[in-house]
Parts: sequence; C-alpha cells; structure tokens
Amino acid sequence: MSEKVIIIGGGLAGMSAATALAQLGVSVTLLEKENQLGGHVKNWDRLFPTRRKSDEVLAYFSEHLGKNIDLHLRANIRSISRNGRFTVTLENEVEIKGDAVLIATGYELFDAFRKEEYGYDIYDQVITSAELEGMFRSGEKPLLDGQVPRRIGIVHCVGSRDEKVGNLYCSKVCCVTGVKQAIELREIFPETEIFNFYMDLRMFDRHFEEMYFEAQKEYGINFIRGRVSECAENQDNSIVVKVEDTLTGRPLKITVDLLVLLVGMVPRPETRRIADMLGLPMGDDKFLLPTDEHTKANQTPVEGVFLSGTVKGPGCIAGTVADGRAVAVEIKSFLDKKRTQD
Amino acid sequence: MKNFGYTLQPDRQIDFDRNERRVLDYLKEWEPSVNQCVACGSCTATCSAGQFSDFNIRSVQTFLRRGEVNKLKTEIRKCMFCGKCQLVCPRGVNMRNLILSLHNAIERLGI
Amino acid sequence: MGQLYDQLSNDVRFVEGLKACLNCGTCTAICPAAEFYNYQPRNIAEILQSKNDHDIETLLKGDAIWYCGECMSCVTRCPRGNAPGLLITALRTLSQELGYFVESEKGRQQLAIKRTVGEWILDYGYCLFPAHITPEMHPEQGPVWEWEHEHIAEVMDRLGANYQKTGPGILRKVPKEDLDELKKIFDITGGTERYNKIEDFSRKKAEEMGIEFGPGLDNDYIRHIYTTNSGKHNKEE
Amino acid sequence: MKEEGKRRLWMEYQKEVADDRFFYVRSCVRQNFFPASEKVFLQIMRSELGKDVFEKEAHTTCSGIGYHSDVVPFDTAMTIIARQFALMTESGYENFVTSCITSFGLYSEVIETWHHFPEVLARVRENLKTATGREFKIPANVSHASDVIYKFRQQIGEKGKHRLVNRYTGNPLKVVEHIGCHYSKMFPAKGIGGAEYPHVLIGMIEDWGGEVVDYPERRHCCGFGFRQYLVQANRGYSISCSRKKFDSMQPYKPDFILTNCPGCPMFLDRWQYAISEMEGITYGENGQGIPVLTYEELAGLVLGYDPWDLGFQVHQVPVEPLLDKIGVPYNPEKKFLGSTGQYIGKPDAPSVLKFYSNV
Repeated sequence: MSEKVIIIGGGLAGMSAATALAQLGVSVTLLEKENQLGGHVKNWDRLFPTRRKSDEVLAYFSEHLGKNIDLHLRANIRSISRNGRFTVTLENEVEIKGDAVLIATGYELFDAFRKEEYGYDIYDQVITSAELEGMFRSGEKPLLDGQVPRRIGIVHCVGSRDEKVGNLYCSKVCCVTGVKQAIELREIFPETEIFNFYMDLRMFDRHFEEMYFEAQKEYGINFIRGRVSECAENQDNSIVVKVEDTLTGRPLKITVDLLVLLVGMVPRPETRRIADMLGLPMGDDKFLLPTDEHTKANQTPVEGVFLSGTVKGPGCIAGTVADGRAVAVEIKSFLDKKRTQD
Repeated sequence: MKNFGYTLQPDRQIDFDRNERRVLDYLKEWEPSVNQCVACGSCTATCSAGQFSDFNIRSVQTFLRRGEVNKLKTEIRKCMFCGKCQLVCPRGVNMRNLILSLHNAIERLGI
Repeated sequence: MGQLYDQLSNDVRFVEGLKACLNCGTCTAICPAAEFYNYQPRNIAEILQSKNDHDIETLLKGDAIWYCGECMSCVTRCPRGNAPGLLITALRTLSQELGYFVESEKGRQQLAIKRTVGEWILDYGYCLFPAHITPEMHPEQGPVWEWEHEHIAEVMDRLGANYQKTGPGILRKVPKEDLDELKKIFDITGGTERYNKIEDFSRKKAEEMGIEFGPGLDNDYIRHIYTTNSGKHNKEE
Repeated sequence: MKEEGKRRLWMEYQKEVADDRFFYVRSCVRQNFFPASEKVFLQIMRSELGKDVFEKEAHTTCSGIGYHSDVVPFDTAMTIIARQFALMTESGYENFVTSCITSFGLYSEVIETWHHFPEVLARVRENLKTATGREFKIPANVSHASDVIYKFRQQIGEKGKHRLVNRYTGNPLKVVEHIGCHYSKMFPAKGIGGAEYPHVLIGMIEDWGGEVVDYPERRHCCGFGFRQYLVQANRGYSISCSRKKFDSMQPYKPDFILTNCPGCPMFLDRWQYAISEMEGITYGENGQGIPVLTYEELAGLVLGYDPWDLGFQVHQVPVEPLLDKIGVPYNPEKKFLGSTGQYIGKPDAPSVLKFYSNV
C-alpha cells in the first residue's frame, strides 16, 4: 500500500492517530512545529483523575509511533494545495505529498492577561494553572517571599464561559484540573488552606466526581460558589479576592497568598490559516467544524481532510487519544475506498 | 459627636480574613463529614423544622464555612433533630451529629 | 410570559441589560449596594429572568430596586454581557409609571429628588444649584461650605465664576429661551409626565398615610421621606 | 506589582482625543463645588496651550444626575443631549469635551444606544426637531476634560514650576488616584487605560514627578450613588463607601488623592470631615486628613498658579500641608478673601479635622 497520510500537529491527537495508522499499515508523515512531540501534555506533570505522570502516556505513544514514520520537527507550513493528492509545502521549501490530511493542531491556552481584573502579569502572586503544572514538574514550590502560603485560591472558568473575552463555551478540563491541583497543592503544603471559586463543577467523566469527593473528604479543600469578580494586591503582595458567596447571597472578601487561574482552551490562529487554505468551516466558537458532530465527527466537507482532537473544541486527554484512534479508522476506510475507485 | 441624620453602616461583606474559623476546625475533628457537603439543598428540601420556620439547614453549612458564628448560634437552635436530612444527603454528611457538635463547639470554645 | 415583563421589554435598557444570567455573582461581589444594603443584583436578574409577574410586581413595590447607586461597576464584569445597573433603571422607570414606587420607603423618596434636582434642572438649567444646597439639608458639607453658601456670590466671583450673570461661564444664568427649550423637550419626551406622575402618586400616598402634603420642601411629607430610615435595609429578611 | 504589565495594558487602551477645536460643556457638580477647576481648565487650554475651546451660554445640564436618580426619563435625557450636540453642530465644531464624568458616561451610553437601536436615534432627532427646531450631528470625538489634560500632560509638565516631590525628603509624593465610575466601567475602550487600570490620572501624576500607589479598594465607588446621597436618609451608604476606601488607602500613607470626576473629590473631601465629626477619626497625618485634588487643580499647581486662585480654600480637608511639602508659596492671610480682596468672614473650625486660617 503506497498511500500516505499527512498529519499536521504532533500533540497527543496527532501521535494517537499516527500510532493507530501505523498499526493499520498506513504510512504517515507527522509535522510538528516545535522541536519535540507531545504538545501541551509534555508541559503537564500529572494527569487527572489518576494522577499518573503525563510522561508515561507520551512515552507510550512515542514508542508505538512505528519505525517507518516520516517525522518533521520545526515544520512550519507555508501552503497546502490539492490537485488529486495533497501537497504541503513547508517554510524550508520541503514539499510533502499525501492522499489525506489530518488536522490535529490542537488548542492554545487562553491568555490570562486578558482577564485584566484578575491581575495576571500585574500582580506578582497570580499565576496560571499551566505555570503551576510547570512548577510541579520542576519541583519548584509556589512560595510567597520564600514563605509557605497560608492560603491559595484557585479560580475556575478563566477565559471560558465568558462573553467579555468572546468565549461562551466551557473548556471542560479546568474544573477537574482545579480539583487535581488543589489536592496536589495540599500535599505539598499540608497546612495551607485551599479555596476553589467555581460557578458549576463539571465533573463529567469517570472518576472525576470521586476525585471531587476525595478533595473535600480527605484533603479538606474549600469550595466557594461564585465567580471571582476582581483581585487587588496588598502591601505584602498577597491578593485580595472579591467574590459573591452565592450560597449566602453576600459579597465575600478573602486574602490569598497565591492565586491560580484555571486558563481555558482557545483555538490556534495558525489553525485558522490552514483551514482557510483548505476552505474548512469554523464554528461560532472559532474551533473547526466536522461534517456532523455525532456521526461524522472526524470528517470535513473537504474530501480527504480530517480533524481530530481539540482542534474541534475543548477536550481531555482520554477523549483526544480515543479521537485519534477513531480518525485513523476513518482515514483508512477513506484510503481503501479511494483505491477501489481508482 | 455630631449626628448628621444617618449612620456609618457595617459592611455586609463577609470578611474571610477576620471571621471566626475555630468552630470549623473543631467540627473537622468531631464530625469530619462536614467536608463533604456540595450545597445541593436536599437537606433543606426535606427538613421538618424548615417546613414551619425560616430554618435553612443547608445554610448552617455555609455559615460554618464562612465563619459566621453569630448566625450559626441562632440557626442551630431551630433544628429538631429528626434526622431526615441524613437520609437524603447524597454525600453522606451526618447532619444530625454535625448540629450536635456545633452546639458543643460553641459551648466549649466559649463563643 | 408576564405582562410586567413585556412592559419592561419595551425599554431598550432592559433589552441591553438582560441576556441570560448564569447566577455567578460576579455583579454582587463588587456591588457597593450589596455591601451596605440587603441587596444582590444577581437576585434582581434572577427574578426578571423568571418572567414571573407576581415576583416582578413585588420588586417594583419594594425597597430593593432603590438600593442601587447606578455606579455601573457590575457592567464591567458580567460574563454574559448583562447590565444589572441598566435593569434597575428600567425597573425604576416602570415602578414610577405604575405608581408602585410609593409603596416602599425608598421608592417614596423619588418625590424629594423630583422637588430638588428635578425642578432645578428646569428652573436653572443645572442639576444642582448652590443657593439650594443648604447647610440644613446638607450638614455634612461642613463649615467651609456653610461659609461659602452664606457668601455665595462673593466666593463664586473670587473663584472666577460668572454667577447668575449673562454670557458663558461658570453658573451663568442660562437664558430664558434655552430653559424654555428644555421645558419643551420635557413636555414632548415624557419628562413632564413623569414629574406629574411622581407628584400625583405621592400626594395620594401622603393622604393615605395621613401626612401633610404641600408644594416645595417645607412640608411634612417631604421631611418624612427625606429623613425616614427604618434601619432595616441592611438586615437579612 | 509588575509595572510592565500595566504598561502593556495601557498601550492597548489608547483612545483618540482631538488635538484642537473643542466644544466645551460644563459640569453641574464642578460648577457648584469646584468652580475654579473649570476656570483653570480653560485657562490652561487657551493661554498655556493655545487651543480653541468654545463654550456656548445656551448649553445646559445633560440632566445626568436627574437621569441616574431616575426622575428624568431616558428619552428626555437623550433629547437634551441631542440638543447639546445641536449647539455644537451649529457652532461649527465636532470635538465635544465635557467637564463631567456622569455626562461623559451618559454621552457614551446614548451614542452606543443610538448605534444599536437606529430607531431610537430617529425618534430623538424627531423629538428635538419638534421641541426646538434644531438638528444635530453626532460628534466626531467625545472626550472627558481629563482626557485632554492627559494628552497635553507633557507640555504642562515642561512648562511647570513645581514637581510632585517632597522637598524635605526629595522623594516623589505618593498619590492615590480615584477614577469616576462612569469614566470607563461601562465602556472600557472609552477610557484611557481601560476600566481596570485607567491611566488617565496615573499619566499625569507620573509625568509631573509623583508616584502612584495602588491599594485594594482603588476601584470602589466613592459612594455618591445619586439618590444615595441626594436623600439624607440614604447617606449612610454614601459615607460608608468612602470610609471603605479611606481605610484601605490609609496604610499606604498617600500625600493626596487625585480625582477626575466632579462628584468624587467633593465626597472624598466632605466625608473625611463627616467621619471625623461622627467618629472622631481622621485620615492622613496629624489630624490633617488626606487632601483631595481635582486634576485641573493639580495641573494649575504644577504650572505655579496661586493656590487661592485654584480654589483650595473651598476644600474642607486642608491643602496647606501638601503645598508645604511641594514648596508652593501661598499667603495664608488671603485664603478667605472675596474677589476684590475684601474680608467676608471665614468658616468655623471643625471640631476634629485640622483647620488653617490666618485671617
């Protein structure tokens, strides 16, 4: 079989699809713009809900990519054209030809700076969930002036469910990430009080709700139902958080020594550029649209072009891995059908 | 002191930094299921005392967490210990013992 | 859908101010009124969203809608692009249209505002006029204002005003033909009608309450509404 | 605090402010309580900067206080505003500058409403025509007077005689800024620096040598709240809001408070007096209170204008300690004199707050 699939994006969606295609005996060219595979997952420390190391998951897919994979790192796409087959031209003039294209370019983290009232990149003690994850990886402790923080706040829905920043959708994974990080912080700082500020806790997947239960029961994490309205900095750099305690119907003020913003997922601008080259439709949330969300969730109206992972909207790791396998089956059956027709 | 016809008003804002937290600490020791509440309101919906008074048993949990001790003191007197709340709680919070422990906490801590 | 809700929907500020509230409380968290009154803008949005006429009527007849200071801090933050502060303006408008405002202590105060700011706009072309900001009604203005008020023409002159004189400048006398235009605008756009409604409903209420009603500020009803405070507004119900 | 972060935001919120040929409308509160500030604004614009600022005696209040205390209907307020625009149009101007923040917010709200609901604009045009025979164009540019001073702050600083530096210590003065709520909370893009960290006053303070202190309740309303102050029974709300701010800023030991709204400085000034009388508490040092300045007063101070021409004598919280710190000369004997230098009596001393009078 001589057909070839070009996968754009070497994150978990692309890696999962590539391994599945390799298992099905399809040759794959994998394009990744960074100098290593793994996307966002490689920056994560542990994964919810089991808290196994993210590196283990990446290691599995790296091992199973197959020996024949044609991998291009630091690959930036200049153009994509379609003339029977697809031709992807990279910035370094390399031309790659393929019979199908899989767009697995994923998402970008919401820029927390845009929620100005939370003071990210203005107040010293305000960090993002991604930065906290980086600290977990490196073993650096999030201290205040070298001291163990007395209280830590975790803000849900930063950049999600928010018309002010143009994102009405839910980013799905922040709730469970917030609970996971609360537990992990409590393990590092057993004396520190942790407060999660939430509107709804969307514990949608297997063992998520149990993790929430564990966070309350075993770790004594505090949950305050209210969206954080604004933050301000005290003289000692601690942060004053203003929120309504909606369960009592009164405004609430609380000082925390560290504030973690659970940043959501937003579409990548580069994806938009690639989609425009191929004429792919985009949803009102600016993520790419499949042909049918239920029955053709990996197809696009453009024949031979497929989608997988968070390029279609927020999702979690287990879902992304499954979606990568699903798209591999779709691609294989497309190639088989094409061969019979030819 | 002058009277201009109005007074400076106390702030209704819950000041978490100043509120009494000892009662919650006591409860965490004596009735650890206190941590498990998800504020669903099942208890309030079924509460016997709540049918006949303004008692809101869920709010006991909230006042406790926010350190609103004065509110707690008046609220817990309204509970008649029928225990129905415990039957319906989806998180297995022992509300009955929680209220009892609150009475103890307030007495022992001398609040 | 309720009738009162429909009536509110005719107000562009209501249309702009209420999309779909998700009850997150970001408005209440920074609302100055929520800090000093038993009040939550979130609760207002929730009631309106229910479209329940009975609940809306209770709102229109109660104190709660008069607690807001219209600082509009809530508008900056709402994640759904709602504007509770604008909803309040629409509710207050309807409460006055229907005469419900006289049913609450805070609502009744509208007459005192109409008799002061409301009339000064038409009489002088200014919302405030220094001769009327008396130390008796504004004791917190302090001794410096008291001195200024007593010597208003001289002080204004010293500070470069054109106090009640012709031509442009600070506190100039706004020409009669311009005040006439203001009055015509009020007549055509419902301003005069609003003033009359405030007067009429208030007079009836005063009769009902058995309190002396009269023109200007020197009567028992004005004194009553200007100074009465039950002291219950910052207490939980 | 990361200043670079704030700077990045300020760059994102730089709005267009006209360079010259302004049609000026006054503020009710300013004229009543800080008349000299409006005089100084025009003096700076015309004499120092050589700008054309035109005022027509026919203009009136925008009715904003009446509108926001809900006695004036929205349609009435919109038509009054349309009339102001008509006066501007008839005078051949298209850059509208207002002294008042309530007005500025209302002008912004009304223009936005007209944009979203063209039928409302059509109705207002018709009403104005019927009532007055006038027609109008929507201004090309609507600015608040503080935007304009901000725009020319460097020129003012260069011409200035004084810097915001404590002459005893050589350190920059510590300044707290307070922005009127209606400046940018409704429409962040209409304010220089946006809604969360407005730059309009910070730019002046820093350019003129001072240092801004950011404190937790910086964004809180002064407490005017329209009906919450206008009716005596509600003033507990108003004074309690201001107290919240004072309590929050006090640990930072600010040398003064700078404001851009007409109402805020009056409340922040008077409520310090009222709190001192009601509770015996004073803010600032030595029972002096924290002086509260308008941006026009501050610009005039920097330019070396006489403090009594700036109207500092009508502040209840004394400004003398600040003048001493900066080294601004003043004649205490002239503080309370009338326009021709005549003696017109002087205010009584408050019972707690410090009072300066050499008359």
